[in-house]
Amino acid sequence: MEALAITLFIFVLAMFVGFEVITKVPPTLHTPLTSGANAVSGITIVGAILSAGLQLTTLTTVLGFLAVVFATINVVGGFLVTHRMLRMFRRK
Amino acid sequence: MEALAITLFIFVLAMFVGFEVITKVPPTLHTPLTSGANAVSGITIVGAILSAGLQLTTLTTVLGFLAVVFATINVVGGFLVTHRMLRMFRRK
Amino acid sequence: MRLALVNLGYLAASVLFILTFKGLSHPRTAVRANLLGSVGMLVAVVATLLLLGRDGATGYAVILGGMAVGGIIGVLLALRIRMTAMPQMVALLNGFGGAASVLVAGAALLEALAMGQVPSAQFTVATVGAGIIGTVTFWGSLVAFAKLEEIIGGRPLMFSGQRALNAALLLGSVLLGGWLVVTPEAAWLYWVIVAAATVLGVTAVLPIGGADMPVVITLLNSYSGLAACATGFVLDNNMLIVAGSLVGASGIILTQIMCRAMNRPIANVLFGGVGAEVVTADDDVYAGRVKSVSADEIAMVLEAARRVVIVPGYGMAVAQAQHAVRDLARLLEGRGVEVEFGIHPVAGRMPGHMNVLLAEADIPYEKVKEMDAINPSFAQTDVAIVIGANDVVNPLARTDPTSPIAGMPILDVDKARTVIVIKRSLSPGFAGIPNPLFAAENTLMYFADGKQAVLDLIDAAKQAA
Amino acid sequence: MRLALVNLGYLAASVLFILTFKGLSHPRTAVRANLLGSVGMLVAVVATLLLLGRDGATGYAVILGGMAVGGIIGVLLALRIRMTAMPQMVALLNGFGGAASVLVAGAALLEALAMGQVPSAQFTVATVGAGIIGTVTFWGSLVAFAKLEEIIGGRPLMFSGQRALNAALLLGSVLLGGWLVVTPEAAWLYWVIVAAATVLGVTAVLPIGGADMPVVITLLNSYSGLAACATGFVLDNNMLIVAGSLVGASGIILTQIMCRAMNRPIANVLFGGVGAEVVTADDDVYAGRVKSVSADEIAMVLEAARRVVIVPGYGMAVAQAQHAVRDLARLLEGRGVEVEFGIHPVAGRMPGHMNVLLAEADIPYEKVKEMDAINPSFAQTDVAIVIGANDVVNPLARTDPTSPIAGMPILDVDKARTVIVIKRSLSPGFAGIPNPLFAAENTLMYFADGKQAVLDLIDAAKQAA
Ligand SMILES: NC(=O)c1ccc[n+]([C@@H]2O[C@H](COP(=O)([O-])OP(=O)(O)OC[C@H]3O[C@@H](n4cnc5c(N)ncnc54)[C@H](OP(=O)(O)O)[C@@H]3O)[C@@H](O)[C@H]2O)c1
Ligand SMILES: NC(=O)c1ccc[n+]([C@@H]2O[C@H](COP(=O)([O-])OP(=O)(O)OC[C@H]3O[C@@H](n4cnc5c(N)ncnc54)[C@H](OP(=O)(O)O)[C@@H]3O)[C@@H](O)[C@H]2O)c1
Repeated sequence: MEALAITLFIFVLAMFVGFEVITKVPPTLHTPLTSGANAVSGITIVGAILSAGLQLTTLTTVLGFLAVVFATINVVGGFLVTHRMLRMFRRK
Repeated sequence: MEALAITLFIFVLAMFVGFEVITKVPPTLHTPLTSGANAVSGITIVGAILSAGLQLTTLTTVLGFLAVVFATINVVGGFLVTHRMLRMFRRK
Repeated sequence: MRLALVNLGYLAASVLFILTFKGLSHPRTAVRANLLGSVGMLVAVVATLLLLGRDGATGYAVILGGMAVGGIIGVLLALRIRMTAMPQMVALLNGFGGAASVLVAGAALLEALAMGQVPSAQFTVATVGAGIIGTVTFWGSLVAFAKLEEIIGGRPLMFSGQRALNAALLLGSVLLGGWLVVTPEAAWLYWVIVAAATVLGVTAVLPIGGADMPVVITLLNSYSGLAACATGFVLDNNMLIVAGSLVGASGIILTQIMCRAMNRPIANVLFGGVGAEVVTADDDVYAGRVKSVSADEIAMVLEAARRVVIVPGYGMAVAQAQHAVRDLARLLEGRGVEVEFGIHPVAGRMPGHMNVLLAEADIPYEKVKEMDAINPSFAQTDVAIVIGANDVVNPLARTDPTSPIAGMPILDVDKARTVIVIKRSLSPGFAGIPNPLFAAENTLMYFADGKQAVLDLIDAAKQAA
Repeated sequence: MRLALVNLGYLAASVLFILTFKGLSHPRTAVRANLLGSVGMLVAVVATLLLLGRDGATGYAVILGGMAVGGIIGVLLALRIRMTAMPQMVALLNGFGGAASVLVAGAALLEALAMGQVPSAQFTVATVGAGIIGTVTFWGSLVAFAKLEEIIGGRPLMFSGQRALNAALLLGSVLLGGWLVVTPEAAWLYWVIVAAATVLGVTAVLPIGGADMPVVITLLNSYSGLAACATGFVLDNNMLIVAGSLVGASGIILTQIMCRAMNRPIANVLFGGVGAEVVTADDDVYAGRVKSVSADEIAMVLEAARRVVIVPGYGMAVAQAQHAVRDLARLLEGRGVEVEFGIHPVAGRMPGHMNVLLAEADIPYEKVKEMDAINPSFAQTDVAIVIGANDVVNPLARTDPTSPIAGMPILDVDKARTVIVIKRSLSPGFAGIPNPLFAAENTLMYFADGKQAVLDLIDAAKQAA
């Protein structure tokens, strides 16, 4: 199959998985869900690493570096703050 | 990405969708679920059509023809019998 | 352009299949869901014909011929089948799906060779997979069908060395498959593998008891999904993979649910040979304590009842008593009695079996309650009518840890004020064990065929009024 | 071989992300789920480094440097933030994610050109998408952050022609994007698009009121997911698409939930400018009917109570009163009073806001009930203590169809025998409307800062005993 068709397939399937799984998250955990989802959205770090690492031109390297910084803040901050919140949820 | 990696991706995502969606089917509908799933498994009709239509050798054409017959029984019989069952479920 | 359309069609079909399973989550949306599924199949077929057109295929007559033959057979099967024979029907259709997978994978291999290609490892591995799984599905389903239709005996057929033989057959097929992967031009190997898998399919299912066939069928159902997946890997078609995975997941989940409800691990179902020896009714359990009553006596008990729970089992399916049961329920409701139905997850011979029969008799699904919902209400129930159920109401499951059904959750009918049990004799159900419920203080037995018994009861009740 | 490993890594990371969201379905599994997510991220990073190694990259120092800088900032931010400031924190992090998408897409475009490739339409469309969505996310999130931290006023900033300007900016960016797709070698266009999207991000969020920021944040959260998806289309990376879709779905679902709970369509939130005019407390509603009481009087009421429900709102977060509330609950429980917490879906300023604060104060989540679970119990409740909540307990939602909160389901505290409301004044909550609950027959008002009020109450209750 063509590349775009495949990517679309994956997008649609992932959206279904997302909707099914996330509608099961209870309201209690909606704040950690937001910050956790936030952390996951830092996955663009993958693209940032590629740009920073390839060092094709000075400009792309600088852009890549900045992207790595921003994405890392997002990832590290997001998972850590979510962890802080979740650890507080205790049973009786 | 390589072809196999992509196919695996799709397989894994589809399995997740399947598990999430199907665990929500209530016991009342488990018999129609079985027969409906059965009908969907007749999707191999696609491969059967390709073999029957290409007519590459007599043998593959015969195999394709038989496959079309079997798969069509599965599809038509499956959806129809499921429809018969489901139509019976009525509200008060 | 044409290819883009085809791919879009395949994507649309995949989405429709997902929506099919999603819609089955409620009786209200289920009919539409099934229609969506058939539309998805139509889209998939049309897209494939479009794809063929590009390759300048000539075999449209063959295709249409095959679809016509298959379609007619499918319609006849679907319209003729009795609702009580649903397990057999599913088994048969399932087998046909498996057969189609085997033929498609074989044809694809021959085509690749005829076109002078050297099939990739992914291709041959998937071909072998589709061949083995599909063949086992086909023959296993046929044996299951024959057992359920009582063409062959339901009793497990065991002989010594059976497991060793099956293990050898499986290993042999896999090894032959490895050979085929290494030398893909030796297409004849494929048919040897199919032959080995044929023997395996038969000898693997023969030793399983007739009452365990439903588990076998759902398991084979999930196999047919996996076979479709494998075909998808062969043809590099994502839609096949999505559809196959959905079916595979559904089969696996249902198998798990059944095994959990019977409190038996899947290995015990497949290799345990349960149902081999039938323990005859134990005199210690019943001796002198069974109260057999007449229809008139039951009518009197029902006269005083304000809440009645009806618990159907496999015997209701055998007797085809669902319409009579519906009439009884309506008669009671007409007199202001609250009537509900309690369904055990493995009552009957396949999951949801009783629900389909009650739906056939036009009983609204709001009155049909699952085990966990109905159990707390038995203490407030005046009369529990057990019709053709046995194992699913056997209190031994709670009390006797050595019993084959130990630990299986049951319907607590014994908590009702009076229990009326309708069956033909004291003979045991599928598990082959006596049932102390029949000798309980508050139990009245009515020995007769299920349908006739209910009809007699209705007459008696009408006369009493 | 290396590529296969990389792909396997990406697949594993995708599965780990799915399991992250699956595990968030229960507090018991949520901590582990979040850890799984971070492991997934680690796997993804390692796989990418492996991929780079194949291409003989040299920039490991740049990467590690960037990760070190970002990591330190991230840790500091995460450890320093007060739990009450969570909405701001999420906004800020979200903005950074958007910025990263913009930079990555821009760099990828430049790289493709530098390598002399002619980018495909899929590539440039996705680049433009990532650029616009990412930029709007970044600037929108910064404005939301500034409003929540009260760096700029929370009041909606509206000027005439605003919507026309925003529409023009969006249209302009898209047209420029079309131009870039046609002439991909004109990379400068990308930065013009980013500039236009910058203005758009600011002017789109400025006119939205401070209290609506949570909706904006979750919406932007879903945008940052979609931006990641777009980046995935740019880089042809399936893992990015999976992760981005999950985040996108989560944002969309949460936005829907909030809008439904406020009974306002999303368009009204984004373009309605709600919160612009604050209706001052209506004399007709309150005049002479508000009963203000002292801590001692409340202590006496609590003395007689057997069941107390505490309903926190935004004011509890402002006052940071959650620990004091916990102490009050424990004191009451120590006296045999049954204490539960009732949480409205949009209490506070973000979904689940109150739950996090109560969890921070070590209140077990079993005692924290959702609206539908707690509402039927108010009739059997002796005292409902409303602390810093206003709109979510306003009966006008039920009775006044012209009110801005008409139709929003509320917590039925007014059904309790006595209602105690703790807030600083009669001033309205976010919706800017008076609350007849404060003047109800069975309501007692205690005017004070939330935390101090609860501490005083504890003292009074201890003395009374
Ligand atoms: N549902 C599933 O998915 C599934 C799958 C696998 C196994 N199973 C097994 O099947 C069993 C189901 O339990 P169950 O209580 O429904 O059935 P059961 O335990 O098999 O008992 C059925 C009873 O119906 C009676 N009966 C048969 N024909 C009748 C007729 N014409 N009129 C009146 N009664 C008749 C039989 O007694 P008489 O001969 O005395 O009349 C028999 O005792 C369980 O052991 C379960 O584990 C179920
Ligand atoms: N949760 C979400 O996701 C979300 C998202 C968007 C919008 N909203 C909106 O936010 C509102 C939330 O309702 P709510 O009842 O929680 O809050 P609210 O209606 O905004 O009322 C909060 C009350 O807390 C009081 N307060 C403020 N600071 C205080 C302090 N230090 N001590 C004591 N009281 C204090 C205020 O009264 P005083 O000034 O008199 O003290 C105010 O009336 C709803 O209108 C909802 O639609 C929520």
